Amino acid sequence: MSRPVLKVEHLKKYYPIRKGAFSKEKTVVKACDDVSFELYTGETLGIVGESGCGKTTTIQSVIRLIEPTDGTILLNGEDFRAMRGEELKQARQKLKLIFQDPYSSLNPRMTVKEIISEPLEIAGVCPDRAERDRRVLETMEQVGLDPSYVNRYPHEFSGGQRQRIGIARAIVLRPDVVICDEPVSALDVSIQAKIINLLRQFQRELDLAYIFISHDLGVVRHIAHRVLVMYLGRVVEEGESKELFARPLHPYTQALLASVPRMDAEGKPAPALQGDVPSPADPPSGCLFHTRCPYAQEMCAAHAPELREVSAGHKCACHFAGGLPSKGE
Amino acid sequence: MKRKREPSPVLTYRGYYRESWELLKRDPLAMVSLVIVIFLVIIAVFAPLIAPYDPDKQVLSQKLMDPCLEHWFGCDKHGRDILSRCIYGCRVSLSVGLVSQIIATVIGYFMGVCAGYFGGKADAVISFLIQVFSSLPDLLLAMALMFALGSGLVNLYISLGVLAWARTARLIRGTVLQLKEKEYVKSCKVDGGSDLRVILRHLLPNCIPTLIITVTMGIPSAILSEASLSFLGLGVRSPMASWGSMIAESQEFFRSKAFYSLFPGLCIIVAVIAFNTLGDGLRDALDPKLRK
Amino acid sequence: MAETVLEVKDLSITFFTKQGALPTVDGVSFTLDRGETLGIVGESGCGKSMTVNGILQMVPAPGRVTGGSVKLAGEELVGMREKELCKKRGQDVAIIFQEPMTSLNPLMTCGRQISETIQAHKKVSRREADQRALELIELVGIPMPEKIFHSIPGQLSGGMRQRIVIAMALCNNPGVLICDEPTTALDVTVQAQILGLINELKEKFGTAVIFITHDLGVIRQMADKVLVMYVGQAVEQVDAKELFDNPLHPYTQGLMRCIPGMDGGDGDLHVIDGSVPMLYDLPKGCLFAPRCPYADDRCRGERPGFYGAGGHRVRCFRCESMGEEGSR
Amino acid sequence: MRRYLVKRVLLALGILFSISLITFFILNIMPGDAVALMLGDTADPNTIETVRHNLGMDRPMWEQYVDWIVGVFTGDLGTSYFQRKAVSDLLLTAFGYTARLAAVSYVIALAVGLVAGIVSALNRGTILDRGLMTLTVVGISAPSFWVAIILQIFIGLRFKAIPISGLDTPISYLLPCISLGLRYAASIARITRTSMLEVMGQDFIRTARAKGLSPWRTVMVHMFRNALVPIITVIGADIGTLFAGSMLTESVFNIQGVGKLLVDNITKRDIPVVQGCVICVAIICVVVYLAVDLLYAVVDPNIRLGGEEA
Repeated sequence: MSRPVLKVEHLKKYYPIRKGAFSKEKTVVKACDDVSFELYTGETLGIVGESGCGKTTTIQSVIRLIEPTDGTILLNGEDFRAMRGEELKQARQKLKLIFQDPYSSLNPRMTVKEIISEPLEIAGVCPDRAERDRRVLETMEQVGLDPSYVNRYPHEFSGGQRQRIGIARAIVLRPDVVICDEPVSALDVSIQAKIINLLRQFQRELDLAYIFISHDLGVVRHIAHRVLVMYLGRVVEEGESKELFARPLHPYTQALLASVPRMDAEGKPAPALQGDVPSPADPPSGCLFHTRCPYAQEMCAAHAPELREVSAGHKCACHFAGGLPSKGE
Repeated sequence: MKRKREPSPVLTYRGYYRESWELLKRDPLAMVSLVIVIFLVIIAVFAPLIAPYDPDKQVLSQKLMDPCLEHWFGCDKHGRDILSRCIYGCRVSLSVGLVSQIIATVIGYFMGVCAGYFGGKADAVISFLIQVFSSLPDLLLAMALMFALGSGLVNLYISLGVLAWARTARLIRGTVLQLKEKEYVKSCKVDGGSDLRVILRHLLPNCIPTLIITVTMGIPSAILSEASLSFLGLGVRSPMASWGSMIAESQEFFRSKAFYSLFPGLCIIVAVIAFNTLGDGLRDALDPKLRK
Repeated sequence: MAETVLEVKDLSITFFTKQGALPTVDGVSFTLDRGETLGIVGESGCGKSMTVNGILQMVPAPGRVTGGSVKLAGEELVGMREKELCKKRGQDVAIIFQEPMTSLNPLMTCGRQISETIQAHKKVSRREADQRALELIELVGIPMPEKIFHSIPGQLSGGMRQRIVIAMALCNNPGVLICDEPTTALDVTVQAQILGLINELKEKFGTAVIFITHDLGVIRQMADKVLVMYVGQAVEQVDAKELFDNPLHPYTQGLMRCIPGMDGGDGDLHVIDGSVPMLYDLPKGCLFAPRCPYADDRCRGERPGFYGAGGHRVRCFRCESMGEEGSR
Repeated sequence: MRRYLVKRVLLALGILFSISLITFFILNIMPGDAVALMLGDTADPNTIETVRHNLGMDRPMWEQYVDWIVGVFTGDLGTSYFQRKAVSDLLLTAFGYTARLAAVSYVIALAVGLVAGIVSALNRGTILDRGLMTLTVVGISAPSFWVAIILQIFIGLRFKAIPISGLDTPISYLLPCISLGLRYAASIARITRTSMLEVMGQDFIRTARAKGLSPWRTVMVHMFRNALVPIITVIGADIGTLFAGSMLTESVFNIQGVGKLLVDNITKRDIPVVQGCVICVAIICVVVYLAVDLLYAVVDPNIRLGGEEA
């Protein structure tokens, strides 16, 4: 395969917090710790994990909505983190974001036309107003919105239609990478299916690369080619989607998969994990998962496992990866 | 590359302000107060045409004259027509309300946006200033300022305007802090939009309802402050007519001439109630929380 | 036959708004036996939450229960006086709401919120009530119950809060427990814990459960029988196993097929055409007809009743041949 | 909690210091010269200069300020130009009147306002609610000094038993307290109603009802307690303005309080007295705000336990 369109290496985002009421001692919350991945054209990378696992921090750092503490981001081989000014603005055209909430992601005081044409205006790609309007209408057509609604306000649309406006805004500049932050979580299943199909269709037609964040494992399995599993800011497992879902290596991934209530299997729910996710301000020693892990040994509390390749393209951060009974399917 | 279109939306929505106006029209109290406000504005603007007499002309023979057909509200201790003075007083009150609020809004919006949007040190300094200015009662600070600047209409504009900024700034700061977290602001930044663009295209239009409400609610409190200052002799310069100073003049005659203080007071109440009720109505009509 | 604890018959709730009278819930009927779990499933706005508000007689204005009956242990709740209803709520029927973050009073300690519920229905001293509350906190699997007893909700995680809400709901050992999307706001691993807990306690106390959710997977795990709702109406009612093996209503079928499965194929997902109709603009015939792939002229002109056999009730003309099923 | 406390106290001190700075400079840059006013039009420039020097008014402004602020900490607020009395003594006598007037007015206003607000919220949309809310609009709109005069005319002059000036007998509190308390009763009623309605719509109230609690318990324990935070904010802001408002009431009813002292001396340009009054009110306001911040922590355990700002 060719060069990755987006390459992220050792990305870190730490937030300093004060420890006690009066102590000067500061500690850091590692919201995103040493995350690396590559993304190729036409590919979808899924990121899964429970709330607070750092999925959102990771992508917001990648897109520089928040400045990462450390790490490298290469967009089409160029250093995205080092970019400033006009160069950054041009680079941003290649990297777009779709948000979760179709209600707060559209400015209520702007019409659909203004919303979709804003990226065009900022990028300054078509100074001609008529040309800009033509592209807006064309994009609306593409995402399945009636172009005659071009002068309406977001309030007039249903959740699914608003998400289509969000998608139109993201693809109007023909980006290379689109980051989808839980784009279907707020939608009902029947609408969710339509949006997922639409995203897949664009991927085929425009050769887009997606980073797709979701807590819904079924959706990720369906749309992603490769998957990262995150826990407390760290990647615990990474692999091809089919392989990872069929043979999960990390005990956390196994528990996650076992917890999903499934339509096809009868049976009473059996909680696979006890307790809550530990506070990120006071993370466990050694392997972050050892406090809840059913297989934890003494060494797990002492040493943090490295993310290592267990089989081709399948990485896992567990001392016993490969040696554990597979709880997948 | 055509998709099957989504079915047409069923809701009809005609823009935020049209919709708010429709809501406001359904509120009878707000409409009545709107009419009164318009009426007051007309009186203030066309005072010289409407007033039956010269407000400053002293006719000694008419001293403390009871209300009658020629002088509906009676005459004051210098024999000046009270109705005419009330009409000219309307000018003072409304102009003080409006001008001071414009000053307050300009300062307050600027400070509020700086504090809310940029955060950090700017926020710390501005928030502290807001707290300092809202710690002392407005009237007391206004008295001190009027004491330093001397009485007069322009000084009233300045001191009431300068003191009212803190309230506007606090509200705008809060609104901006909320708006900043909205995903449409983030997506503008992700697209590479400049801070100026965010402030003008995204923050300002969404702050306007807050500004409309603060101005409408700020005018009556400015009117009350002006009346209080003039009552204490720190407001307009005599012989200029102000509702507050007219009440002050009437005080020594309260045993015998009840009408003297009654009419200017009623003027204040009507004006203040009208603006307050209109403000309530606007708040209900503009509040996004009450909308879907 | 097991003892019936709740019988809902033709429950209708109408909202009187500017757009007219909106039939939010339209003729929903079911019975619930001791120890049984009924799942109610449907998309947002289908009236599933309003149905439970109707059972508790807590329909918010401008809505009103406009017909039908709700019999709790043989006693009619529709039309009952508020004072009597207060005695029923929390005592004979309890509810767990969706949002654990907001459904607890943020200023009151968790323990007190449980013990006040006990005191509202039993004449016991504060001390006894607190003691019982402490036992309950332990029962719902919270470590360090003493500490949690004195905590306020703001200090707890979502899963913990939902456990407190469960303890509160079960403190008077109600005959019926209503769970209104209790795990929607939680992560999957915590969801599995909470679902397990509800099942465990249900078996322990023999409580009948109404479980509302939009997640068919959860229904599969929890429910003995299922009621599928669409725009205020029940469209299919049957035993859980039968529903998943043999869904008959086109809406149920469509719903099941558009969920990306854990082992599904890679093709495009199945979609249901069109969108849910608005309550003020309902189609004349079958409510699902405009989106139904099998709809014919009759479907568009006439509302179907219930058809089916063997306890499988379906609101669809295609099942007419199976016979009429008035009510069970 | 300790961090919250310390932060609040430091903030309060900072605010107080800034206020003293602002007011001192505002009051001392006025155009009219007190000495010239004091000595009359005929005084010759040399005499004026001597008096100015004796009073220390020819020194640089910041030096005067430092002197004054040091004085404030030691309880010495200077001497009145005209009355030749220590400002602190004048203030102490006056403060008694103002405190009594303000306390009685506010307690009554608080009781009336809270009850009216709760009743209004629980009967939302009824005639009772509309009636009460109309009254509150009138209440916040009527200037207190005018209400005072109207009360004097229509009650004071009618019923001879009710005095129209001074604050000596219990009955003499009646009119001043109504005129001063009216707007506070109204504003408390309004915020109580709004705040109650907001809480009413929240999920935990639904939970409380679903638990089968009695309506009384639901309202008082669950709704009112949670509605308190915004009400306390308004109360805190009110107590500050109460002292400003009493200026007007005191001058109408001729009560020798702090307000009257300030108003009388501002026209005479007796700066030490004016400064004393202002700093006195400022201290009270800041102390009240501090008390309110601490009260938040009492009412809302989230602040107490979190230790961070709410």
